[in-house]
Amino acid sequence: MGEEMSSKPYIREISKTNWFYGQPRYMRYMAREVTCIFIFAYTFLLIWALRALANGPEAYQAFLAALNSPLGILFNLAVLVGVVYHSISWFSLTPQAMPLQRGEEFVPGNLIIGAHYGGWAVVSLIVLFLGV
Amino acid sequence: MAKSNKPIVWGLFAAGGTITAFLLPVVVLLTLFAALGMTPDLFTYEYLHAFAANWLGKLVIFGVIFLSLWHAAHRLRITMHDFGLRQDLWIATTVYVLAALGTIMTFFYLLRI
Amino acid sequence: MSERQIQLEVLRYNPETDSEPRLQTYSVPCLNEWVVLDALNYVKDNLDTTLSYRWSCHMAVCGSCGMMINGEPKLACKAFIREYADQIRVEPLANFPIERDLVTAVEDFIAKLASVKPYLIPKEDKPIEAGEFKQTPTELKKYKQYTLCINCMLCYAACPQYGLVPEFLGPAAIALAHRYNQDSRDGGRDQRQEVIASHEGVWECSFVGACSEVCPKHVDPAGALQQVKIASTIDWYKEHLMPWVKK
Amino acid sequence: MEIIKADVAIVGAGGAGLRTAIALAEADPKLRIALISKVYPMRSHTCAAEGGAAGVIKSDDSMTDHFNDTVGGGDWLCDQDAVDFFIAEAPKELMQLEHWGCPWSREPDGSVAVRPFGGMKNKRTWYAADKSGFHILHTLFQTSLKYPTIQRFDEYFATDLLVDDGRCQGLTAIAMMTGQMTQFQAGAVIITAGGAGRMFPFTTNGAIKTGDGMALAYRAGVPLKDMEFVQYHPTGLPNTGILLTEGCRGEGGILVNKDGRRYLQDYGMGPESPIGQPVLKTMELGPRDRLSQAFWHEQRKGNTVQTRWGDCVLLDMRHLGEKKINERLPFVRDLSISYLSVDPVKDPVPIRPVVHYMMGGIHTDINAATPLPGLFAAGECACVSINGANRLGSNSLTELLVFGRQAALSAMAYLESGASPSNDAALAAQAGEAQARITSLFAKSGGAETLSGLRKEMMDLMEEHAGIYRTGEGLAAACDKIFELRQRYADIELHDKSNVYNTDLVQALELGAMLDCAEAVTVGARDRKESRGAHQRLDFTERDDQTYLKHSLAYYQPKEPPHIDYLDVVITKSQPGVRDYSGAKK
Ligand SMILES: Cc1cc2nc3c(=O)[nH]c(=O)nc-3n(C[C@H](O)[C@H](O)[C@H](O)COP(=O)(O)OP(=O)(O)OC[C@H]3O[C@@H](n4cnc5c(N)ncnc54)[C@H](O)[C@@H]3O)c2cc1C
Ligand code: SF4
Ligand code: F3S
Ligand code: FES
Repeated sequence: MGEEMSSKPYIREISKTNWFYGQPRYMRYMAREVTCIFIFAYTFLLIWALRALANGPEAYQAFLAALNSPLGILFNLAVLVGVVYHSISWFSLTPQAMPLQRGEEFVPGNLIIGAHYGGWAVVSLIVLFLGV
Repeated sequence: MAKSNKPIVWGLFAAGGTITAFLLPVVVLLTLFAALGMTPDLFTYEYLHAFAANWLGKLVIFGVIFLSLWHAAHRLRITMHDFGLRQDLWIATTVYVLAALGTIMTFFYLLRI
Repeated sequence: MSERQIQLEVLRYNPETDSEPRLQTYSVPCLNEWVVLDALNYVKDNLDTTLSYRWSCHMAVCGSCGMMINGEPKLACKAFIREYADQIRVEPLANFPIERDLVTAVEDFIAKLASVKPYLIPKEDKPIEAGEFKQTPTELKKYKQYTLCINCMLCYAACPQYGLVPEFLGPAAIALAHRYNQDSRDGGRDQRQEVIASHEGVWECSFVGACSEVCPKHVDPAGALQQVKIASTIDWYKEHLMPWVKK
Repeated sequence: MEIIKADVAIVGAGGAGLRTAIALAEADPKLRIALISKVYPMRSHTCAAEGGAAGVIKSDDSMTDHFNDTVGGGDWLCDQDAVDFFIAEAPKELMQLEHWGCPWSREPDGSVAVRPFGGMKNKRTWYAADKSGFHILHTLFQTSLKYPTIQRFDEYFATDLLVDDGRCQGLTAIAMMTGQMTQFQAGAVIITAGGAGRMFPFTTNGAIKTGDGMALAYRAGVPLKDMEFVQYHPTGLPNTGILLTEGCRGEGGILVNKDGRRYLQDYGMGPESPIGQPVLKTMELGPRDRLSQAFWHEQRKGNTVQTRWGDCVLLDMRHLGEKKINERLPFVRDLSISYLSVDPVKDPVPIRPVVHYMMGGIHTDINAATPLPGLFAAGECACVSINGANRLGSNSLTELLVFGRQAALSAMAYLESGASPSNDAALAAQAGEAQARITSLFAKSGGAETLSGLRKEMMDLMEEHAGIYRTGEGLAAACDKIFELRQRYADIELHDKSNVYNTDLVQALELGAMLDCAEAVTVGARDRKESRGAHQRLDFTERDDQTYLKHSLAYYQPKEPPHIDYLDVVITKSQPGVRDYSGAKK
């Protein structure tokens, strides 16, 4: 036993930029997080639509025309995938964030998730019904 | 310990997350139809204008856009961090300013309808 | 009893002789019902007495034996050989400095646990002679899950935010604060908020959820953290938008 | 060498050590308390305790019943004054834990719930599902964080006590993370270092339960008391020794042999109680010694079930149903499924007796004081003699609390009585010697013995000769052999010569402690020529109150086996009688 202090902890560095790469759990998380980019972009599309709407029928027609393009289609498709992934991941996390205790027992997570899916379907059908 | 400024936006983030999860997929589906040239009723000028002219309609539109914006902005702030961009103050300011701009624009356009 | 030859790759590091960790492989005859800890003990007893690691209970309750097994944070005493192929890699828990072989530095974690005031701060004073604080099974159930944490630190090893920002209080410590906050006998939430609602507290969490996925005791720290966020947000709004509402 | 000065040094941060530390900190906020432990507090083996802690609380129970159950359960080897004190303090301590936040299981009206336990006439075991020890330990640890005067030395391995002027004045310990020897100077030392079940190959005890604390005191001249009494728990998983709590039977689980017969009725514990409605103090709720002995007889008769892991009997809990099992015994279910691939909801679980608890330990009086001034002990490492020849399940967790606190109060009283100042030079010299012993371990090379080899020999001896049933011949052989192992131990070589977290060194020191304890067990058992409680001799099958209604005291001798002395048992109101678990009297 020497008298010198021999402890010298070794620190494993992790990359600040690609720590998630190749780890399925973290990749799923990042996929969920980047849905926000689609949502962000899409809200600006909606704002653009509002502006056109405020500027009168011609402006709005121009907006629709611009939308009706390969780029517009591609954009909407990409956003659709993003927002659906967002919905699924969001619903699957709610029981953890907002557990429900009924009497002694907690409502099983799957039931809460199921209820959300149900609500999602209803909302979507109503909008479709009103909108189409 | 340093107080965090995150709870200010977090409430909007959470509410926005929920609203977008329920609503956006179907709305995006509708604009996708529009992009494909099969503009659904909702996105025809007359229908949408009538909807936005009503104060309740305005409120709904404003709510959806406002919450989506702040939801996305806040999450973007975190995501930038996750990608290794550590200038949190700058990033936060940028995304929140963007969201604020969007909010103001939405407000004024709605007023003009 | 079936026996299987396992190649156990172990990350070794001796601060007195090594400048960085290295992998060493041991060939271990394992029974199928063994856990990885049994294989390590076999190495220690028969192949290499210099291998260092922590363990005690061998029944997944003392929380000593957390390590990365094939890259996943696990309790070595609850990682069954039967669930792995013939090659198993064992490394010290991620996100913690390595002191020696599989032994990591845990002072940081312990200090964080202590910082959240993880003890009952009673709502009302009551002498022992006056008997127990009444608590119904429903009230007990409300926080019970969060009492099950064995401080194994697997959640810290799984949480990337802790890895990226070492100041982050982390899942188990905040879940423990939440456990006391949710206890019907407790009135100390305000005192704990100071630490857990801070920037390095719950707000460093981005709900990756990995902590709950690896938790061997199903504590669900991720859930606890989101609930803390909701409560802290409500606090903020109450304080700033409705200052007349006294907490 | 670093010197740390404290008023009180505590060796061990399990249930007993933490309770002691809190009591000290509460009593006097100026006291400097050093809490030394070879593992982080919450890793201590108290965390493994499942069933619960006994204390009279309900109106249908009484102190007298708890007294009689404990003394009878201990086969009248308990000191009855200590038992009286223990029982009176028990409910207060458990209530104190409730006030500190322990998540005790509850009745619908919000009061704490109690469950039946083996050998107890009434329901009096407080429990927190089947993780009672875990919750007690964590509650204590978390509560201890409130007190800044409790200075913890986690992962410090205590090696020697410092004794000068006829008083214990501190100890030496190795800081495991740096390998450096540290000298603790303290006005009083309290040992709370836990049990020694690891002397046996098949045990419910964790790796850290190696009798270090017992050996510390023993080598400093303090006798070990009643070491021959080693408790087997009747229900361990056959492959790992993992315990299935007595709570399984308390909740209504039954034991059957290969023919499905509830064989306990054949060993004086009948008549059969209805399935799922356990009757206190009979059949499955008999005491542990009797149940383990019954297993041994069944095995002899060929009535056990053959499994891959040897002979077993079956613990059947199926009739309890999934809901009750999940609510009361979730950990048991998890353990059985994980480690044995048997789900108690669907199948009976094979089990067999397993070494569990040391009734014996450091000789202390009712105040938790040892004969050496300045040295106190509490918890499983101590023997205040409330457990006698056989501990009743759920008395031990309570014991930690009651005597942990008592040790603190006694140490304070001792400090206040004004001990004279220490002779620093003398202590330093002793610490130097302690360090030199360790250094010499490192220096040795070419030793013929391996740690694991010696350890295995010791364990095999203990299993074969110091198990449920013992013979004079076997014990004599074991005594000789263990003495020989002690000498061979001097020849071990450490392969790991490094300072940082050297577990090779730690295991070597632990083996030294276990050999000392093992010798005290075998010599004590050899010389006790009677059968009592957990000590059963095939050559002396009767209890002999004439000669052996006495505690044995083993005194350490460096070059010879221990010297055994005897001490009268304190009897106040209960004269030795027949231990009756037939349920006939009710
Ligand atoms: C599986 C199991 C289940 C049980 N169930 C029950 C039950 O239901 N009810 C009941 O009443 N009892 C039960 N018991 C018994 C009871 O749990 C133990 O007797 C009790 O927990 C011992 O506590 P302790 O504080 O004395 O020791 P421990 O909790 O074992 O702590 C010992 C401490 O000493 C320290 N230490 C040891 N050696 C050294 C050293 N050389 N240097 C520094 N520190 C050292 C350790 O680090 C540790 O902190 C059970 C026991 C087991 C094994
Ligand atoms: S929350 Fe779970 S993973 Fe984290 S320390 Fe506690 S038991 Fe371990
Ligand atoms: S993994 Fe980390 S980011 Fe939050 S949800 Fe768990 S603490
Ligand atoms: S050894 Fe205790 S948790 Fe694995």
